[in-house]
Amino acid sequence: MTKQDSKALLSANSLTCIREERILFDELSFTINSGDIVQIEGPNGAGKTSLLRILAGLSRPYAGEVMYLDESITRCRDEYNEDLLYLGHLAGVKSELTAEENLYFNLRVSGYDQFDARDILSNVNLTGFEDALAGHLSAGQHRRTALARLWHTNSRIWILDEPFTAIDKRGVAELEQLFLQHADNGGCVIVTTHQDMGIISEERLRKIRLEYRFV
Amino acid sequence: MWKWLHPYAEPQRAYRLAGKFIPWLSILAILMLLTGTTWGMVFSPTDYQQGDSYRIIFVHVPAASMSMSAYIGMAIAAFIGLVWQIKLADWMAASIAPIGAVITFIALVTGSTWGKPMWGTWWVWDARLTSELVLLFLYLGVISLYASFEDKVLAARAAGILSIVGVINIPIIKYSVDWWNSLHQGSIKMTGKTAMPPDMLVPLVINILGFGVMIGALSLIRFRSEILARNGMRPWVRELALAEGAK
Amino acid sequence: MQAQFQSVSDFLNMGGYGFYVWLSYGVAYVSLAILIGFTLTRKGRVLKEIAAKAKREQRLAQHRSAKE
Amino acid sequence: MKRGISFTQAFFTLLMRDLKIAVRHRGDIFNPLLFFIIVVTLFPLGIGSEAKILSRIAPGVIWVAALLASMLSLERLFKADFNDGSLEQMLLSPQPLQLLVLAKVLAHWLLTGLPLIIIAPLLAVLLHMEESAYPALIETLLLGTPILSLLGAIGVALTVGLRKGGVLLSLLILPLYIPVLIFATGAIEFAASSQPYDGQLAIIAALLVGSLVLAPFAIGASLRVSTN
Repeated sequence: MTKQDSKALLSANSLTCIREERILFDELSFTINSGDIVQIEGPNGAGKTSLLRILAGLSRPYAGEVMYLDESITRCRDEYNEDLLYLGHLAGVKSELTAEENLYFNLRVSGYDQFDARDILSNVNLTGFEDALAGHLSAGQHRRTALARLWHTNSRIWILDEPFTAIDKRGVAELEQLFLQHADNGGCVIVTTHQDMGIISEERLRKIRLEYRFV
Repeated sequence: MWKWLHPYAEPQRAYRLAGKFIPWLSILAILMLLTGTTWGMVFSPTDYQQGDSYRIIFVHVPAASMSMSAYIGMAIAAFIGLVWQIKLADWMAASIAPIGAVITFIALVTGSTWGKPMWGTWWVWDARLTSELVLLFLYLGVISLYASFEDKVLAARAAGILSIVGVINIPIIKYSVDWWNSLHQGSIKMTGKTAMPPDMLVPLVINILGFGVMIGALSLIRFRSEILARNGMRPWVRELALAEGAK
Repeated sequence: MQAQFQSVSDFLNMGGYGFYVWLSYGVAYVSLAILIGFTLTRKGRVLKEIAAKAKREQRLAQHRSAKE
Repeated sequence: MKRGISFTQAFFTLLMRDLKIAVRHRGDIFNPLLFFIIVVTLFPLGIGSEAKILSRIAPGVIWVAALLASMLSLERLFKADFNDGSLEQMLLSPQPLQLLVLAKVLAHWLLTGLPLIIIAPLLAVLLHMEESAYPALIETLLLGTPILSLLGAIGVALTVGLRKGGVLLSLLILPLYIPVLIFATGAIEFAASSQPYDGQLAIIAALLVGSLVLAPFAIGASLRVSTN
């Protein structure tokens, strides 16, 4: 699949990240085009999560900047947020609310106003659990409640930190399928994961490797 | 790979520049404080109302007036650091905070030891003393917030927000305490403030300026240490540290 | 300009207010001295810490390259 | 897949979510209220039951207790959201952050400030407060407790990422509460001696407007630091 005409959705410009006087990465530059599926690799403590959070605009890099359509994300935060779907380690799911309510509120906060929450939840095999309090769901179901948002979004940039945690094989395959579909429709996916992906082929997957640094 | 070092040559330059100023400022501060204090303590005439107890003024008023100025200076530095993301300004703000807190503490203690012979009590809920106490709390809040964050880049931003919130609040707090004080007190007023003979005024002014210069010198010294602490991963700091360790 | 006090003991007495005057000057200058002390020694402490950290990292890197 | 949510809808979405959670988690409403009542009842026990003294200190006692109760309840304002990741999602929402923050603070005030105001007259009875001071008590609490929530939220936003934020929080925000405390108790004292207290009320109202406008920016900026 050639993507000559794709424009840079997201680019990192000489990102430097320093945490507690330790350099996690410096001068990191790359561009991500629509159609890309990018996996950030590296050992624990190499700064994978930090990089994702910087890309999402949650953390500020020590130096450098993240550009969305050639504009710094600090200057077009609202537009960028509308085109971004970030799911971190923490699912953003409230245990006092039911699966359906969680999805409802999460989508509403993201700006969507017309949707069928039950229908969306059926995509992640939560049919029958819509009214269960999220606190009573299993870890996998909890995670899937958060991931359900991926089935109802028009954001092009997906940044997912360990999305497959606690998800079974079938669920992983479905997610991979969704990533491919999303990329083919002009989106991009940036993930970290320790699991191997089975469906997305090696040539389709772009890898960015971070090393653990000492100085 | 070392390309990213280039924009950070700045801290090193600031470190050197601060180092050039420190000796001059220190000498100036010592000279001014010696002159002002000796003049005030030995040569200034005795106050006809307060006797010699008024001589506390030569340390109290400089500390009190500088405590507020130092806070405003810190807030300005914090603002520059927050808005334009200039890390040197963040470090400057962090350097001023402990100095300001000590100066405020001095203003409080000297105010209260002056109050005892004049008003007959160590502490009165006088508008000035109360505002000064609140100022001390604000300083302590900024310092402990800065200390609470492991990551000092974040710490500086958090403390910066707090000091700016504080600077908006200081006039409101001052006004409210003034109002409250006029409601509850009234009998106790500082006297003899109107016309000060030059023999009292000049050493006082010298001491006020001396305190200012001293705060400047101390801030720069702390600023230099702060630059080193925040740039521990840079080669030039490493060299300095290893050279120091070899001694 | 002339000295306001006849003798040293007169000066120390401060017209009867000696206790308060010297107490406030004492507290002020002692706390300033503590501040100055900490400020002057801070650079040394910071550098010592950085040197310790640098050495630790050197050992770690050596350990790593020895393993490889 | 239209995104047609207006600012008001976004505001009420978040407000409703927080209210819903609080209803299912009732302790969060009652604990600060109980704390408020207990602190106020301790004063007569500590000072003595003489009506004259009690009525003299009543405004101060009620207001200081309200201050402490507000601070106690504020600690949890962003904590749960921080721990489960909802806060990140809020920061990444395309809606203006200040608006969402305001919704959260309003929800918090409805849950903890309002019950306080309802119960305060009963406590004033226990403290033999002057009858003429009751309207002033209610009015100052109505205008003043939202300021406490707004200013307190700045401190909470700054400390939410810290493990031991509790004691620090009081050091950060209690100094900022002083003007509200002074003018509110001043108004009640004026009312108790049948003097006009419009001036103090106007000042509290001005403080409320000021903090409504400025505090959301400080809270938003602080949250961005804390979630970094």
